Amino acid sequence: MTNMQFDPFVIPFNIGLYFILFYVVIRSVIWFRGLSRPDKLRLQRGFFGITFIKSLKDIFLESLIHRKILKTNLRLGYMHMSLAFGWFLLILFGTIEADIFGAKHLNAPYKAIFFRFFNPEHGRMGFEAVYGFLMDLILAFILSGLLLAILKRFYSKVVGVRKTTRLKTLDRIALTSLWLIFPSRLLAESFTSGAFGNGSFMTGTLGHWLASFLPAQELAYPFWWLYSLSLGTFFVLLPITRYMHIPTELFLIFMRNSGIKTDDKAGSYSEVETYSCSSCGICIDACQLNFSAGITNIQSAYLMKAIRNNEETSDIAHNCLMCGRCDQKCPVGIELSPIRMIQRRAGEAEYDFRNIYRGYFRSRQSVAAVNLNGSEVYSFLPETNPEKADVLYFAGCMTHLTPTIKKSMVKILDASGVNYNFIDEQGGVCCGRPLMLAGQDKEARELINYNSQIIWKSGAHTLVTSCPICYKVFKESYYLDVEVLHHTQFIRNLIADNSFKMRFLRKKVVYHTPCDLGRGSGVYDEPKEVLRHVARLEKSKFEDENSLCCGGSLANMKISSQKRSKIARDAATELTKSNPDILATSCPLCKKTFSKATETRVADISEIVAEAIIEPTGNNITRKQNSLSHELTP
Amino acid sequence: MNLEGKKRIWSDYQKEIADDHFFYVRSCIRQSFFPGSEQFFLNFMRNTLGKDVYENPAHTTCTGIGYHSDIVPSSTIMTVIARHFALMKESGYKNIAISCVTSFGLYTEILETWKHFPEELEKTREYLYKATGREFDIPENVAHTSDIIYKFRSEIADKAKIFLVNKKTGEPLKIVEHIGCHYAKMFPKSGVGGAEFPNVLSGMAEAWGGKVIDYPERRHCCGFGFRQYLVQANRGYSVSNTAKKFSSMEPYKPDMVLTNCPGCTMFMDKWQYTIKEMEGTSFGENGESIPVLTYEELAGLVLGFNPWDLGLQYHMVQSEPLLNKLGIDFDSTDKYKTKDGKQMPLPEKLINA
Amino acid sequence: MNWDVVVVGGGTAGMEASGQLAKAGYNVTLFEKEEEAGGHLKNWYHLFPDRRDGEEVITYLNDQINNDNITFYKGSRIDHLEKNEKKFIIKTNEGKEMTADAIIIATGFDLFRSERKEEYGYGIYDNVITSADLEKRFRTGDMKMNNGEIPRRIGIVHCVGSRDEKVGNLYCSKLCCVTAVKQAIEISEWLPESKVFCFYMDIRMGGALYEELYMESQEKYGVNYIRGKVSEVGESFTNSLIVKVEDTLAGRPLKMELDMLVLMAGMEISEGSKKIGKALGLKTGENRFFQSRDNHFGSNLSNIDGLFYAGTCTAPMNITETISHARAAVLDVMDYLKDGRR
Amino acid sequence: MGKFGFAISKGRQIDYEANDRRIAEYILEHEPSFRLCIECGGCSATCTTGNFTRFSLRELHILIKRGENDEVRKNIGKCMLCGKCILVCPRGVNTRNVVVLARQAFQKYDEYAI
Repeated sequence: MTNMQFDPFVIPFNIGLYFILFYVVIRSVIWFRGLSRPDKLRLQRGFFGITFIKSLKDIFLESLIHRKILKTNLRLGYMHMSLAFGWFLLILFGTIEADIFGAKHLNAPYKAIFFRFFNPEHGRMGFEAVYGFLMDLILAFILSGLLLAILKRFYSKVVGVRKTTRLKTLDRIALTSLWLIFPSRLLAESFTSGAFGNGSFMTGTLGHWLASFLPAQELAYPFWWLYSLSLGTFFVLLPITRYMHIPTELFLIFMRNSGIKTDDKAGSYSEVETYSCSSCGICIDACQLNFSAGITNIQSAYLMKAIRNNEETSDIAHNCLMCGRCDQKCPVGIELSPIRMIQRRAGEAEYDFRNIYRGYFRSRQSVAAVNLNGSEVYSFLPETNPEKADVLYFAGCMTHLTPTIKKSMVKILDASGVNYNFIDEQGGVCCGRPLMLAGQDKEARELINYNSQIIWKSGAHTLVTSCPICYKVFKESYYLDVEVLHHTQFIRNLIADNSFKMRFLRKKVVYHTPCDLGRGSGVYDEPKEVLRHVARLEKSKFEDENSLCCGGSLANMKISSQKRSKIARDAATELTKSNPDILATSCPLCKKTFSKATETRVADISEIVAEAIIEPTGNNITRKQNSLSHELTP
Repeated sequence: MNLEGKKRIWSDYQKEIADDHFFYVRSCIRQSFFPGSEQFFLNFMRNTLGKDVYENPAHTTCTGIGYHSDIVPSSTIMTVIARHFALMKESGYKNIAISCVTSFGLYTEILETWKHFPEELEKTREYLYKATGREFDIPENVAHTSDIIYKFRSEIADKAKIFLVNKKTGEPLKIVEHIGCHYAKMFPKSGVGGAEFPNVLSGMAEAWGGKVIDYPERRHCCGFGFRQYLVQANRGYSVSNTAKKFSSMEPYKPDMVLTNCPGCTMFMDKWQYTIKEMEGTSFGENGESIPVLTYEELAGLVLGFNPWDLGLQYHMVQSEPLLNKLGIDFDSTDKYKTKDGKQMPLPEKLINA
Repeated sequence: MNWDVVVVGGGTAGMEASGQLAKAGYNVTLFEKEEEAGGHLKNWYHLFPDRRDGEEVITYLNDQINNDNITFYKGSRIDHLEKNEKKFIIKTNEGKEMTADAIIIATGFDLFRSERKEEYGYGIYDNVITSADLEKRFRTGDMKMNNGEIPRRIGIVHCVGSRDEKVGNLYCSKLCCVTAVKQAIEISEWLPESKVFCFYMDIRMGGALYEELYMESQEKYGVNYIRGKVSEVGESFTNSLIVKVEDTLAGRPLKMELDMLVLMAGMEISEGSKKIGKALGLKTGENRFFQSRDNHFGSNLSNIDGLFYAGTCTAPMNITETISHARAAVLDVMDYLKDGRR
Repeated sequence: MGKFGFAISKGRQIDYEANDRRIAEYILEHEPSFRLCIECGGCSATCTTGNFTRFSLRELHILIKRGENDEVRKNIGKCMLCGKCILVCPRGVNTRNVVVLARQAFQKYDEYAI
């Protein structure tokens, strides 16, 4: 038959394809221009040299193979892989096929996509047949994934996801068209094959069978139309649906590999991240608010969606424990918590970060409070002159509600013989993180100023805190030239240069990693090291990155006390499955939250250590102030 | 507002008021600021009702103001009051008629004290004797002069020349009655109708055809408050209380305020001027202020006395609007003339005139 | 054994006591001044804390006294009562005369007459009612104001006639707080659109499940609680009620307009009790209720042998306590009359 | 002042009718546990800010409910949101959210937002 190389049915596909290509180019330009200058440079550098290779590798592994999803959930991974990788292969080999076997070489894309329509006689025997077999194989691969996807929609357990994301109408249309693409291709090719009596193991067999009782010749054409239409629709809808994540993720990988990080304010990078979310739902599974508290509409996937649709996000943004479990698990590697923080900051007064920074270092010693935007909320705070000391101990607000930790730390510090100063013994000023978590950075800055001044004046070289919340903010948002340690790290060091003797307690201990210390600040090993010194440390199902949140988190503004307790009870039950003697933690808030959620004794590491310390004879207290008063503290 | 309920309460607080032979003690404030009132009382009791009301020239202030501003100790004031009783005994009277509510409050308070602490009574007898050689008896009947006018309110109604009715509209006059705090708030039993819903003034107003209005701050103090007004810097508290009272009665559009206490008359009258000066607010209808009258002055008007003989012109808030409503014809030219027709200097600022 | 026991007062305590005595085989004569037994309980719509219908308890009590050993005299008052060494001699207003071996006084309480708190204007202002009036309204379901409109804002004043030196009652009537909470909830159910404000000095939620009810009233019904004793009530230009109170927790005086005010009338020993007490010279305590011989193990014993107390003539009690107290009185009677000894 | 040598003093009375309670309603709508406060003062006792200056969440809570917003506007910002109050509250009131919501409410309704 005549080999005419065009047919109207390819128009929808072409429109779609060129539209999306055009769109992606424009969008990427906008995104690039939206980057801050340093980020622009980073990205440019990222395009050359080793990072580029790495990015390609990542794109192959993550965007096509979906390695991370495969790791966490095989079936879900397979689904994504078959669709993404399969389609990629189909296009790749399709193009090659068209270029090799086509009438002329280097064809317009549609000729590859609709190869069989334009070359119905192709693929009867020999290498052509083998190639046809390969193409059928790929199609089958995709269809298998598609089957899973469809099942997931109607019965999400199939792929092992508890919750599946809810869709908006456009998403639905896009989804349907996506679903239609491959079946319609299958049928189109099958009918064509049936009509021409060729085709490989799938298209051929199916086509043959269909032709046996259907007019294949007539039926092929409409299915080619359908195939082209569904492709076209899908492409056109892509930008306004969640499927935008497919092209966007490529940018994300490049940007990330070039070393760009999420900023405090919304920007290109956070936007790219937001659009890279495929709503796979892994974050929903990871979220304790979902599986303990039954709050199912605030998880990161929904936040991303709300941002994409310019919906009101404040309620979603503030209803989160900020435990960071989803960050850890996100297969696309989106910095979910930082993005949530951006949403929390939204609506709060703008402020200039950098001039505060200078404000600190211009006059470090003549400590004049840096006044932000002219307004001071905490002007009532008194001028203080702390005693000079080498080590500062900052218990933190929460620790004042768990006096045992306070007392234990004082005992440890005394035993260690370091020259220290308990700066907030009479109750200090909040570290500022709670305000930051509420999005009120400006106010937080004032407290950070105030505390920094105390720390500078004391001339100490080390700052020890008992509260991971404080620890995180001291590390990240204070401009200090002192070494900031959580007390677990401090104790680890003390043990290392055996500052005091300890007896081994015959106790079975399970350690709960506090969110802000673990995922939040990457301190995983020191606490456990300390525990191994004094007790028998047991593993739980939730270690390190996978550790649970106690539910007490200050980050959640919205959650009710009942739901907090529910999360605490569930977490405690998991952690105490092995009936340990002690459920150890290293956060006063975790301790307080767990204490009322379990029968097992809950203790902070400092308490356990203090218990194990063998009092040196002739206790040498070098502590400067209140060397006795701490004995009197409750 | 349920009248039956009020009547039930009033029936619980019917006080014994003597019928004749009164020993009259004056009020420092009233005799100097509203002289017409006491004059009317004596005149009315003696000449109209032919009662025996005796005034002893030797009688003095009760020192109440000194007492309430912490200058006069209680033993002193007890002795002063004992002296009045002595004068009464000497002139052969057993019923005391007290013109001032502050005094009345003190008399009742002291008598109550003596009842509960007889030793105080004995001490007082001793002090008085040592100081003056006088002796005294506890009076048989203690009445405020408003009690007495209340007692004879129907007699006045019988002789009434005009009734408290707005001549133009024919509506009864809207009257705010304000009872001095010391009249019954300390000892409800000592007041006609008790402390919460006193009847002494409302009784008169209604007997003479007026309509008493009940407004939220009815019980509130007039703003007098000894310490508050004696110290200039504190007067703001005093005025603010008066303002509170008036702004609460304002929506009811009262035609006048009727009082039985020198302090209340004085401050509800004069502070209206002060408030007008300071904040430009006046509480009566169409920019006027509300006339404040003593029960004697009102009784006088009802009996058809000349307003200027009753001394209404000596108020800060002038009564012309009220007089017009009542359809009393008065001659503005002899408003400030002496008895023998000499023209007195005219006051600078007059409200309502 | 055929002892005659007379029970004076056909309220909760009297009925329960008679019932128990009759079951034990004594000949009981029960006197009730009104035409119907049941006492104050008759007027109560729902009971706290479970808000069961008062009728149910009345029904139980009626079954109790529906017993052949009980002779029940309605509408008869005790005119004369004396004890000559062993027996009590009783004369009633209908001229009935009889003797008894033991007597149970269950003459109960009267509600504080709220008129006595003049400043609240009960009987003077429209729409100032008492807790008892409100219970009647619940029965009829008529929650309207005098002008036929629905009250949008309702105030509840705790401690009316209790804990108040000015009316000579220093004691706490104990039940008003929880009654207030219960009624606040019921008002909110009748009138979901309206707001309820409780003015209290202390919230005393002593009984089982009281605190839970209190919390429920806040959580489910949004009842507002203002700590402060209402000092006076006035009427506004628009005839709404104006209450003055110090919001003691804000440390500021507060003025508020209300459509309706409910006074939580306290409990006082009943007139009937007083009369009998005078006649027999029964000891009364500072609170003017009958003084038991011992607060801990003799709360049913009077200062006269053979005469026992049951229920609220000795102190404010709720239904549960009253019934237990009545049963305890019966035990004391049995003990007093056991094996012929008196 | 002027010629009289004194000024008419402002009353301290809370006028429930005159006051604007939208702030309270906003908070109640978004944080129902706000209703559960029984004014025990636990929050104020443990308060980090209260340690340095006159700041009582308990009192502010009342003032919000009465519509005395000026006081609240002046003071609510002093809170450091440290969250100790949540841990001591016997009625499980989500105190921190109350503070945050108050700020929001002021920004929403108030011309002099904090």
